[in-house]
Amino acid sequence: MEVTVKIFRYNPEKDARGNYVTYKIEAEPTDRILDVLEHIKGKTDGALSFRRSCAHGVCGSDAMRINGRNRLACKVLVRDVGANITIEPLLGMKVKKDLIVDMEPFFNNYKKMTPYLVNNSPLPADGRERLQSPEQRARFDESTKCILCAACTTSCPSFWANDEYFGPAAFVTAHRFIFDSRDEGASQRLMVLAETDGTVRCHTAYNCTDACPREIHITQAIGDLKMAMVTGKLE
Amino acid sequence: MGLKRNVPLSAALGYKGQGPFLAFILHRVGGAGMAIFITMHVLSTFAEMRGLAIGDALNKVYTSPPFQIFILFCVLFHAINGLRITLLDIFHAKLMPHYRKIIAVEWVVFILVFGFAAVSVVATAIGRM
Amino acid sequence: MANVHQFEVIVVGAGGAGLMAGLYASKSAQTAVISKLYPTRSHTGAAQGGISAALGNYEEDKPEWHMYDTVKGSDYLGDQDAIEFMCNEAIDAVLELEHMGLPFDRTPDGRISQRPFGGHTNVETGKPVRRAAHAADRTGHMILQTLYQQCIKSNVTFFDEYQVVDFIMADGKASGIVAIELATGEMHTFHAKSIVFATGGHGRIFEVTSNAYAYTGDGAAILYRRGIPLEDMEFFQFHPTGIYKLGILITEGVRGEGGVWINGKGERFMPKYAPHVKDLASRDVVSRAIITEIKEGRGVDGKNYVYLDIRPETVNKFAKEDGRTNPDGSPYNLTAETVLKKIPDIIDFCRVYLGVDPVTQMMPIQPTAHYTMGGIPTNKFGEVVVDDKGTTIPGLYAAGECACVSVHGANRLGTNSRLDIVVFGKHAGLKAAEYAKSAQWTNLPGDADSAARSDFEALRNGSGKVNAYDLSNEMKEVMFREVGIYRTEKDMQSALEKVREMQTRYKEIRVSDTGKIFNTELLNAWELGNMLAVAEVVALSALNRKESRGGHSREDYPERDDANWLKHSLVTRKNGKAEISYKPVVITKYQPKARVY
Amino acid sequence: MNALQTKPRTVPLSKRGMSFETFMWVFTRVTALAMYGFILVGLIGAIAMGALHEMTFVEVIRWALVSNPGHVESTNVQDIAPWASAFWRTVASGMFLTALAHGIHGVIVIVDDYVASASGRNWNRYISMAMFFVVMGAGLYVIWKA
Ligand SMILES: Cc1cc2nc3c(=O)[nH]c(=O)nc-3n(C[C@H](O)[C@H](O)[C@H](O)COP(=O)(O)OP(=O)(O)OC[C@H]3O[C@@H](n4cnc5c(N)ncnc54)[C@H](O)[C@@H]3O)c2cc1C
Ligand code: HEM
Ligand code: SF4
Ligand code: F3S
Ligand code: FES
Repeated sequence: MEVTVKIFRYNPEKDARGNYVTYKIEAEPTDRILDVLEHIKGKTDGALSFRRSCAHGVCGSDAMRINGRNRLACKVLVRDVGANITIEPLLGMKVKKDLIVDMEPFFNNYKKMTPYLVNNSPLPADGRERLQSPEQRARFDESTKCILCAACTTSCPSFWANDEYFGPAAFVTAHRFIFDSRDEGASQRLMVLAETDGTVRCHTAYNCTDACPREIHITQAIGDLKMAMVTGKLE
Repeated sequence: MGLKRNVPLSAALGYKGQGPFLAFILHRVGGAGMAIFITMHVLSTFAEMRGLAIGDALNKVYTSPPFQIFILFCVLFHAINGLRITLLDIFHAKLMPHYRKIIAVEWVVFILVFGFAAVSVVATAIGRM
Repeated sequence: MANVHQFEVIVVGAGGAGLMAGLYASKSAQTAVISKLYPTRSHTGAAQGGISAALGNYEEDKPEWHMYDTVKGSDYLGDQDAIEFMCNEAIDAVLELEHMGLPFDRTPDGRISQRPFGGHTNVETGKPVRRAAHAADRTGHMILQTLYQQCIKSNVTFFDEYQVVDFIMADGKASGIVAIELATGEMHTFHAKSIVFATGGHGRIFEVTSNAYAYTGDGAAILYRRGIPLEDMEFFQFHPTGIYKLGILITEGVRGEGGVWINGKGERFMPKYAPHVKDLASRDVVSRAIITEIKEGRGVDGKNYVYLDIRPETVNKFAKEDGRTNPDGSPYNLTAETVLKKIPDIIDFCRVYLGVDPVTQMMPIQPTAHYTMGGIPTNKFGEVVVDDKGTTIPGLYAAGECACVSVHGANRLGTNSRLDIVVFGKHAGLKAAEYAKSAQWTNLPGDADSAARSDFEALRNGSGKVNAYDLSNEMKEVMFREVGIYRTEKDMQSALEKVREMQTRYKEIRVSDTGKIFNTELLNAWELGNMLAVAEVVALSALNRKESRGGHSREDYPERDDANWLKHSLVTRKNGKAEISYKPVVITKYQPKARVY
Repeated sequence: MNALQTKPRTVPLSKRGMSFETFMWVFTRVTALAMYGFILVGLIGAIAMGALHEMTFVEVIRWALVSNPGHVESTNVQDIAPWASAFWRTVASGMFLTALAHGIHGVIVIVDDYVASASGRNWNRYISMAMFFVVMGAGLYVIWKA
């Protein structure tokens, strides 16, 4: 089928601002949007730039706005969006070139969450694993799925308003550790989450949950965090 | 180098969020609308009671049907949606997985109440004419 | 020469191997990790199944069994000293990951959960053993995240989105690397005492592949051009379970949970090929079985794919037939919930890309290019070894999929590469730091980046008669068809000639993007050069090896030939030409015997 | 097995992130429920006082929201006295103060969303607090003197 693809283009070395370029190409309904982009780059316009790596939705490289929503280009098929496709960079990040945005602030927010297991107690005497029941493990399973693609954070109206906001992806990371029964750093993370740019800036708009390619129930995870801050219970 | 990160309002409103995103926008419009209205309303009534004439002009605006419908929308949507938010926050573990259904219910309730109110405003307005 | 940096240890690549090396090297030496992708985008994150270690959390298991299975799996081409080392380190490696916070799935009594995986057995009974420690079907993702988190904790210095394009030697020692900063297009030179390559594999030289776009063999090609040999490049693993056409991997864990192979006639065909372990046979065996079924007309609808069936009713039916039991002895019984819980990501892939729900439908499957067994030759400390006498290049290390230790020999067992990257990444990092602490600084040549500069100039100034995208697709197609699962003299000869001819055409490429900032077209074109270099070595090594062994299956030489070919091949570039030499296989405990499952 | 039975994990109050923001988050929800309480009282009272015969739906809503005698002046209510009792003025004041605190804080939240600088956020608080007291004064005057 013939598809019309409208892509946001911005070349920092030439343009003062971005513009849209429309391409018409042949594509299979089962092609990924990423295949479409590769095709355009390979055949029509080599300068078109975007990030990608795994091509099947597990590395988090290619989050972008596809027909007005944040999606991974490698996880949306042409048949999911139809013959008119608009592709734009993520909102609320500096555009470096075409579909490539500046991810630094995003990773900085991630790093604010103490994103590693905190446990200063001695290891089990036999040197074996710290025990954890399947139920305790299940408690934070969802939030371990995050691939740091930034689809959620850049769909959040609070993040659009100001990028000091830690953003849902950072909260998912915090959730991953706070509810891990082996972790002892909950309190230090909760204190950070309680800052002005923390969880209070989440107004349950659910754009994040809707955008997450890993289907993490982000808003619910944020709810867990808010409740933990109020009640202190980490169950 | 790079483009600024600013998200213009048009781009923000153009984001294809789902029901909850719309609810968030309307909740904010409603809350801010009410806050402004209450402030104005209180101050103008106060001014009127203290013998200043500015209150009168404003009162005309308040009683005009379009404004009434607008402010009723703000109040009712904000109140009903606010209840939804509060309940979901408190019982989030149980309710959040069903957020789509809950919002659907919320719209039904809202349309009923607001419809009633709007009809009432219009009927009064016609009655006065 | 602007942009010169100095670090005692430079790690190239931030996948599992690179992060492990960086983490350990940084404990004692000043270290930087350079990666062309953000670390969390590395291909390690795609791995699904698990990481093997004889923890014995469900049933008895021993490192010796693990070693035996690995040796056997490698079709006796693996170096047994390295394999023994790895299998002994395995338990501590996995426990260390757990201590770092890796969220493994758990047994009811709170220990790390394990599942069976192709080729891993209880050597005494010959039955599959639960050896793969797993975290749902995203173990690789968890390893990558956990190691990255630990690097953040230890304040490791990262240069993200810097693509390494050249390796510098001085006085026969590693001296530095040249890298391009993607965001600016600037060339940077890094002066170092130790350099660890951990750039991953080159599976993108094949058309149907489970590998990431980034898998273009950069590390191997860079060193190869600088005269370092590549070992055992003919051995490339084709994974039996790729999603039809796309190549996306369905984890072997599906088979671990009891998934069954079904051909176009609706028959279970694996018992014919592997009467004991049946559907759980090792990868090369299953890949060949599938191709045989397809060739003999039993593919689905006459097409080149078969089904993998994880529907509980099928699984339970055959589990009953096979007398499969749970660890406590009760009959094995799979439920839809277990499927959903154990392989959520796979179910998601099938739904997104195929519109198929594995709980109620069979999955269309085709073998896909998957894993690079060969690579930069190293010993078990990650030191790069350039000949058959154990000569190393001071300061040069390699680990992970780009390296060939060789623990995988002719065929890698599932879950062993996770182990490989963790164990050898760690030791390469330790060795690199140790060496850096004792060694003197080399004199970095003043024009270190000139070669890289002229390479890139050439790509900008070619005649433009050839389109890089088309050339790349052509190479992939040729390699998959002619140097794929089943190989013949004629095909490989033809492939080799075509690849060489493509290397000439490659010089005609002209990159249309003239900018510097994120010029991905330029870098992709450069990567194509690497892939063509590696493809030539793969085709040449494969053509040269006149036997069938592990991942290398020749129709014209269907038997393994230990008399003539129990040796590693090395391809070295001398005066612009590829030359083959050999080195012996280290055999300690297990003498080669026929490999039956 | 014993090591598995971990103690319930609870973070003490001072260490769980009970900041001003968190507190106000709770406050917003508590006031939201409280306002429903006031509305309910207003509604029941209005019905008891015969609103169904004397007021339109919108007029009932207006009264329920803030049960200020001024809010029934333009209706068909015959006898304004019961509606203007001290009880109702107290209810109205309660509702008014709750709504005002909730609303002014809501405005602070909205502005904080967009203004990230420390000084901007401080100004936001000063101005909002000033507004709070001015409107509070005027509002109480209106409720009690009307
Ligand atoms: C789909 C899939 C499933 C798998 N499942 C399993 C499994 O279940 N069990 C198992 O044991 N193994 C599995 N494997 C294999 C295993 O994942 C890989 O072999 C292993 O992750 C390789 O790790 P690595 O650290 O060597 O490389 P990678 O993780 O790929 O890292 C390579 C790094 O090098 C960097 N790099 C590359 N080139 C350059 C350059 N020129 N300059 C700078 N940086 C560069 C990249 O940015 C990246 O950070 C699987 C592989 C795939 C593809
Ligand atoms: C029954 C009545 C009300 C209920 C149930 C209610 C509920 C809520 C809730 C739950 C919030 C928090 C939203 C969030 O955190 O995302 C909120 C915010 C807010 N409320 Fe109310 N509210 C009510 C009345 C009012 C009134 C009378 C005003 C005005 C004076 C008001 C002004 C605001 C404002 C300005 C916000 C901030 C909006 C935002 O952050 O987008 N509310 N309300
Ligand atoms: S939570 Fe989901 S959307 Fe957000 S970064 Fe992680 S994977 Fe992406
Ligand atoms: S979109 Fe933003 S407002 Fe909250 S629910 Fe998600 S973080
Ligand atoms: S390319 Fe990896 S997520 Fe899309």
